[in-house]
Amino acid sequence: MPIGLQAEPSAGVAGKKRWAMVIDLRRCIGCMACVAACKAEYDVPLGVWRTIVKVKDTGQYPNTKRHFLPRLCNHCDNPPCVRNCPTEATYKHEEGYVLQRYERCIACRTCMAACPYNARHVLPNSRTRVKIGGVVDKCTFCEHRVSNNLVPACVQTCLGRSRIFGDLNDPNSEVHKLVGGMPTVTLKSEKGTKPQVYYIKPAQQIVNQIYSPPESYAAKSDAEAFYRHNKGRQFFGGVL
Amino acid sequence: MFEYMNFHIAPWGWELSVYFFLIGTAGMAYALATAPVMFGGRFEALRPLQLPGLVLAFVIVLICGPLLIHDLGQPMRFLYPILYFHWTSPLSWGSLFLLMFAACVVLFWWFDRAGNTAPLKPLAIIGSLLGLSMPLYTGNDLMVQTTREVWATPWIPVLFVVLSVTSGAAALAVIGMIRKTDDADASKILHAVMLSGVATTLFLFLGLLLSFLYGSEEMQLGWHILNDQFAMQVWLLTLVVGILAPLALLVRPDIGRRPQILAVAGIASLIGAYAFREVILVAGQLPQLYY
Amino acid sequence: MNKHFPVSRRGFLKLGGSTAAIAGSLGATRLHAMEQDQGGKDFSPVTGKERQAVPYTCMVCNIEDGGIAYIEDGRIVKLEGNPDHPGNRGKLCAKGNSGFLHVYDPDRIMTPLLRTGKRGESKWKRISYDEATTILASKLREVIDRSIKENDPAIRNEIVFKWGRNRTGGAVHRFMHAMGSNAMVNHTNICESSKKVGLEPSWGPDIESCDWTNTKYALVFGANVLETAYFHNPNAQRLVDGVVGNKAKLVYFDPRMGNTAALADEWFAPYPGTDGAIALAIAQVIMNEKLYDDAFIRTWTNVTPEQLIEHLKPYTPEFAEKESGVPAKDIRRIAREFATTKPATTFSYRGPAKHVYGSYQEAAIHMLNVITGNVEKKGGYCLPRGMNFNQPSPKPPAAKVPSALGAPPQYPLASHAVSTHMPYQIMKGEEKVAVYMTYYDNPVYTYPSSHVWDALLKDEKLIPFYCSFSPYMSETAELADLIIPDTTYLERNDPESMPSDLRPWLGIRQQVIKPLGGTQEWRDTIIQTMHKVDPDGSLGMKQYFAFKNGEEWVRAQFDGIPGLKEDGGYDYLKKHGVWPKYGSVDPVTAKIVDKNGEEVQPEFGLHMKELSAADMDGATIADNGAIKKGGKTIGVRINGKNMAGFGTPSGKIELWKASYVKYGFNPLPVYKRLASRDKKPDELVLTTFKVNVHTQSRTASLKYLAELYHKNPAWINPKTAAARGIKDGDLIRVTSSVGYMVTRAHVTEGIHPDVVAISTACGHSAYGRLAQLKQKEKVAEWALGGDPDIDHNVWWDDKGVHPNSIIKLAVDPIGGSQGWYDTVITVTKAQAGDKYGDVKSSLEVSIKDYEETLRFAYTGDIHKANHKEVQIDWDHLPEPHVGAGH
Amino acid sequence: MTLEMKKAETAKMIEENRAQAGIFTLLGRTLEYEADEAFLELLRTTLREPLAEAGVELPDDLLHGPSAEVLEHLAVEFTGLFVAPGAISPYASVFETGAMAQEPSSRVNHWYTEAGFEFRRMLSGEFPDHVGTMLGFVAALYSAEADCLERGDDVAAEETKVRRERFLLEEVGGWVPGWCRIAASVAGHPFYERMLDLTGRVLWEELSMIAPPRRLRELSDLNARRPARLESSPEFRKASGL
Repeated sequence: MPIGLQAEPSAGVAGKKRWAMVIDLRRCIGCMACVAACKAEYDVPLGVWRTIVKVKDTGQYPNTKRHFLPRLCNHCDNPPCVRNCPTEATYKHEEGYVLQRYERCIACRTCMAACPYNARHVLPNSRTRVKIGGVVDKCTFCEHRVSNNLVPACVQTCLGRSRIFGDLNDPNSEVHKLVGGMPTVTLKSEKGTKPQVYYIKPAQQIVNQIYSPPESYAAKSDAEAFYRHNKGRQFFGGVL
Repeated sequence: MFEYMNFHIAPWGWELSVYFFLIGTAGMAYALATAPVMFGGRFEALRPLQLPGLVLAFVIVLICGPLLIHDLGQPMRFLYPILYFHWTSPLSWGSLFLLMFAACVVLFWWFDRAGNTAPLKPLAIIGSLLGLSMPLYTGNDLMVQTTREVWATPWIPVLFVVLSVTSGAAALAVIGMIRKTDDADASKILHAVMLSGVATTLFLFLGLLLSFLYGSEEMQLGWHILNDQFAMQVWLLTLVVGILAPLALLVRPDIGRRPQILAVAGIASLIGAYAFREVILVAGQLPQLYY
Repeated sequence: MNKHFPVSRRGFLKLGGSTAAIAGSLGATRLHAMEQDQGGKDFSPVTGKERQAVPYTCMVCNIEDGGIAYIEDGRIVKLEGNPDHPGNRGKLCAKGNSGFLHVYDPDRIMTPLLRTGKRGESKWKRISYDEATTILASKLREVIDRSIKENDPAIRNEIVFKWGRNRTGGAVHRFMHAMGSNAMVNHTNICESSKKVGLEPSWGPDIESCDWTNTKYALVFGANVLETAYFHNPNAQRLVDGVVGNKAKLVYFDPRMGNTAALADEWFAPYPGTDGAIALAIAQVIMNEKLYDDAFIRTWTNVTPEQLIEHLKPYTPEFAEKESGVPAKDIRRIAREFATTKPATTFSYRGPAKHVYGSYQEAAIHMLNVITGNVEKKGGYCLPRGMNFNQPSPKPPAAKVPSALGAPPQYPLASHAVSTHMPYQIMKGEEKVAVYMTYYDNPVYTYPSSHVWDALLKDEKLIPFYCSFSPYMSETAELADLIIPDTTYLERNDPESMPSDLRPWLGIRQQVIKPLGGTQEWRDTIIQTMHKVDPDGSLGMKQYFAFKNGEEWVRAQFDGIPGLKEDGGYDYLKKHGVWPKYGSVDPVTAKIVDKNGEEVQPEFGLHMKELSAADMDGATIADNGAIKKGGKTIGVRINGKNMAGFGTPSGKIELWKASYVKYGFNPLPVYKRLASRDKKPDELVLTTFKVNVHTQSRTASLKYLAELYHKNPAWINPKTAAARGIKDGDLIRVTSSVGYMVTRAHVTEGIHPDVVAISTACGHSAYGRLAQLKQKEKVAEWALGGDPDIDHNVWWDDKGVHPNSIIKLAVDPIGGSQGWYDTVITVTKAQAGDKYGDVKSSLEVSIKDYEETLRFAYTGDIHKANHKEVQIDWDHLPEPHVGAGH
Repeated sequence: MTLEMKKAETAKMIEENRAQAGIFTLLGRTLEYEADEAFLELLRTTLREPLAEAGVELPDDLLHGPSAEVLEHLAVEFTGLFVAPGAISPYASVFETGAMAQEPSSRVNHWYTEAGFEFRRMLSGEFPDHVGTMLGFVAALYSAEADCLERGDDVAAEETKVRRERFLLEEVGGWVPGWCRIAASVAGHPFYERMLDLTGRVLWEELSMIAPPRRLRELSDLNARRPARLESSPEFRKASGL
């Protein structure tokens, strides 16, 4: 067992659950329903995201292409964020979720620094409905829904049925069949995180493109506005 | 739809680089200040710097505590890392060590004032070890982030320790000059420490440069970002001011041991030590900012 | 060893080993994994408590998806798709997911407001619903009284009702007909009317319903199915199923690269307004190469293949290439693929239709399905399926005098009217308005040359009284004299049906929560108003509104639906949201399956359904086989069988349209080169587009959507930009004949070099603080009464610039569509003094545009010049008369 | 204490409570609804001087204009200030959560029902957590206290007093004075500007009397608050998936 985790990696361990998501990129149409559903589900404030769909255009007219890459916490089987947390506020659940105990979090942001996926954020104090703020938050794989036998909200609303969720250890589950039967990739698996969000199947070059900094003015000016807005706020790391 | 609709902040900002710098300085200042008690002999020359060293360490601890607490999103929970101690987190250890280090500083000063010399030596040893662990753990804080390649190298704690060694000596040198407690032997010690520290830093800088240039894509991107947005911090403040200038000043012992020169070199190396940490902190975070 | 089964254990193991390897390919078993449920229940992430679920029908856009609202402590906290709904199969789009934010928005209008200052000055006095309906009723009564006194029923048409979105199940018509007015102005000609007019005379209904899931080849023209278009959510789901699941090929035509282009196997960017040329060339190849379905054409259409071959002669792929820029060899290849891959279908939407002569383009695309025999086939191009619901009896008779307002007689074929002409008709004194009412309508933002509407509504002589039913302070509602706020769509009652699936459904919109703060739904307002217009019933109007409230009205409507009552009637719908329940959605395949996991198949071949004896009772059969009853065609006799046929006079698909030729239009689909095709080399064509996270005007105030998309720089090709010295992000001036706007350039490889595209989603000057980013400007005034999230966390600082007021009015003389994509512009770097967001447009030029576009109508002088090929008696075209065709 | 003294004391308290009830009724009435004929008449006559003494000089147009015109004008100002979209929302719920009719609204309503009152709206779009209604509630509690004292029911009087003070501290004190300040700063008509200013002052006076200095400082901070602060909620634990 990797040290510092509260639960052992459960992928492939018989008798244990291992929730996982498969994202079929052929089916993602960039409709952003998942983003809106997630924001509504958790009253996620503006400026932070539990899930998002990255968009990138490549090629030259008329051979232009557009690519989507939905992103969320990978609920790693070997999560680097968990080991580093000084208060065990973030922990690994038996069934594979990586979760956050808000009542313990001190928002030191070590977990954010540890996460190679930018899957974590500090919740602002100004929120609409839910009175949790000033702590680190992240995607929970909709633990409260999944434990009630529902799929996560983003999966529920996914128009293209691009997001598929289930127990990877159950040989009859759709995710198990897809991971076993389709060419899939995980993001930054070379970091040793054992991510549990599987993608069918982007070309490596597309993945790289999507990670690149914004190039268009439209995106860059948004980035500038974002960092301008955050400047001088607590937790702002001083970029731009 | 445009290509980006979401953005991230870099989690750690100036508060952390200031803290890393200050606490490292404090740790080594303590070690040097208590060296006469610990080793005696020729370190006795540092005796006049004992009180200034302790005060410096104490002041820094007083600054760092609130700074760290302010940096938290939940400042009222600053004791949680100790209450909910997580042994694999350098931060938990760091919080514990920081508290113990602060205690050593206060106790040492207390017993020394009270004339009770018996506990001084153990306090000097423990406190110096804890002081040393300050830069070590701040370095570990970065090193254990295995997914950030710029940070995930054992060089980082070593570098931070070396930087602290220089900074501690430099700070004492500056104080010594201001308080005119200059003493040839003390200067000799400080000079030796600083010279070896800065020289090592140069090698570490070059090593880091190489690993940036020859490293993974992320390392190279980090280097690119540094040169793009932080060129002044890298080349001017870290290399020229922080390393080359003190090296030039210190390289000839006869000149380098002059208190003024020592102090100027000290100030320069302090600037460098801060800039170097900031550079590392930034370079480690930004390559993945748009990931 | 067992003597009966002499196989060793070794043998078993060997068998096991080999079967393990092929277990996957042995086929399905009845055992399925216990997968997680897709939805239908919801729990609070904070408390873990289960939330109360109430089904409803969405109305953020026009697709009317089924949803479930989740309620916590009496407040709506979340929306989700209704898993029993065959249309959207349990899923909502980004807009649908965000719709609940409308309800508690403090910028919502919660009480009737009476204007006190000048129009548009934003001075209001709040009044009660009672006072408000009294005022409205007295204004209505004045007109009715005048009509009675002068014994002129035409005066009643001065009561005008305009809507942008009318999902009332006929309530608006009931209201207006009860008062004797026919002056109902819709919005369809800014939407898709030429598509409807291309289709209706051809085969009856105004839209196709493609069986995307089962198709093998989809040819899509200017319909960004995966982002917007009609049936965005249901169609997008099915298109993905077809393309990914069924390995269908998707070929897409659009001058701009949207998300549909991203999924398409092939994307072509034709010159705007040339889709028809491409479709005709494809048809030409299919006909010439004998790839057509001979039997289907001869049996089911009113033309012969020979006729078509002759007609299509000029439309060679080379000709289409010259017009559209799409290579002839690709057109040929696509034609062959389309004709030989079965089943196949086309889909088209605003791209081809929103041009002058858009109806021809739509008819040309429709024809492709007919000549290849893909109509009403599984995986093909099907008739839409919906359910009818009537207004409860007694029903008011239709008003006597037709109104020409927004439906000018010069457009007899435009069965969905020409609402863009309304302000000009009034300004020119052709039509009179006494009471003007609007419902879900924001023309000051959404119409071409929108400044004209602003001018119209500000003129108290032209519009003496204006009552808006908007719950939001839109650009248009701001100009009202009286606002009687409706509720949001989650607090009202309506019956719904939309052909979003091949299985027809009936849905309910119900009050998920009681209307917030004692507001009342529009139906209640109408009931109250009518009781005041006709308090003693002496005008004979009150009887049609003898409902206690809106809910009772809708219940009465549902009671009249055959078959529903047996299943539980209105209460069934209140509980389940949609009827009937065909089965449940299989979580893996998304097919609607029965208890045994078998797909519940939709019915195909509706046109071949045989008529019953009861249907045939009293029917006569015409020479062409049309079966007529009560003056209407109810079917067609083919090979001795009485079949349902298509909704045309002959019961067959009428590729040759008698109605067109009557007014001098070509009865067969043709391509007409547009003025925008002949632009000067330095000019460009301006097109607009919707995005997947916004509707036309109502969603800019929803924070989740605004965060995703909040600014609309002009898309421009890098080559085009470079030729003008424009770099990505530069401030540019976009100038049309109407005026100019100053915006920014979005230099992108995703657009045709001759085209500039600007989204209509952004650039509000009203609609609450978020749409205008007001909370960033006037903190003191807007800080209080704001969502802390909106007040503090809005990070973007650009709300976009709206393009509509520089877009020229130009309508299709056939279908009446606004030619949204026909405006010729020049683009330059901004001039000194230009500020981002500057917009200037001229009323005079717009009035000239109106006169100009009338010249294209069948009564105008350009019409004949453009239709020299039509052989009719040009001197004796029918006289225009009001109400013809509408 | 002699019986006489006690009686005099009680009489004084009754008088004071009635006076306070009057002030809060006036403030609540001003903010809750548009002025009507009767209210205007009162302003011009009985209330004119006392208001002036309290620092509210009634503007000339209000005092001397034709009453129909004045009322129309005030109604427009009222709507623009408190009702129309973009106005200063007078609801606790909007102030706290940015949305109408959320939890604060139910919470305030609970206070009313507990004290034996029922909220009934006169126009649509009204919620129990309206500033004016809340001030009206304070007024009602004052007069209820006076009634109890008159009856000689000291226990009930004390209960009512405690309820009033708690209500003021828990529901009103944390935001209404600050709200009054901002609303006054954007009020178009001097009448509303001055009345809002008066409301703020009266409330603060009231709060200073019942709140200990520390609590008062807290309230002062709360009224200056931006951004809205979140308090940790007991639901924290559940939300973390445990």
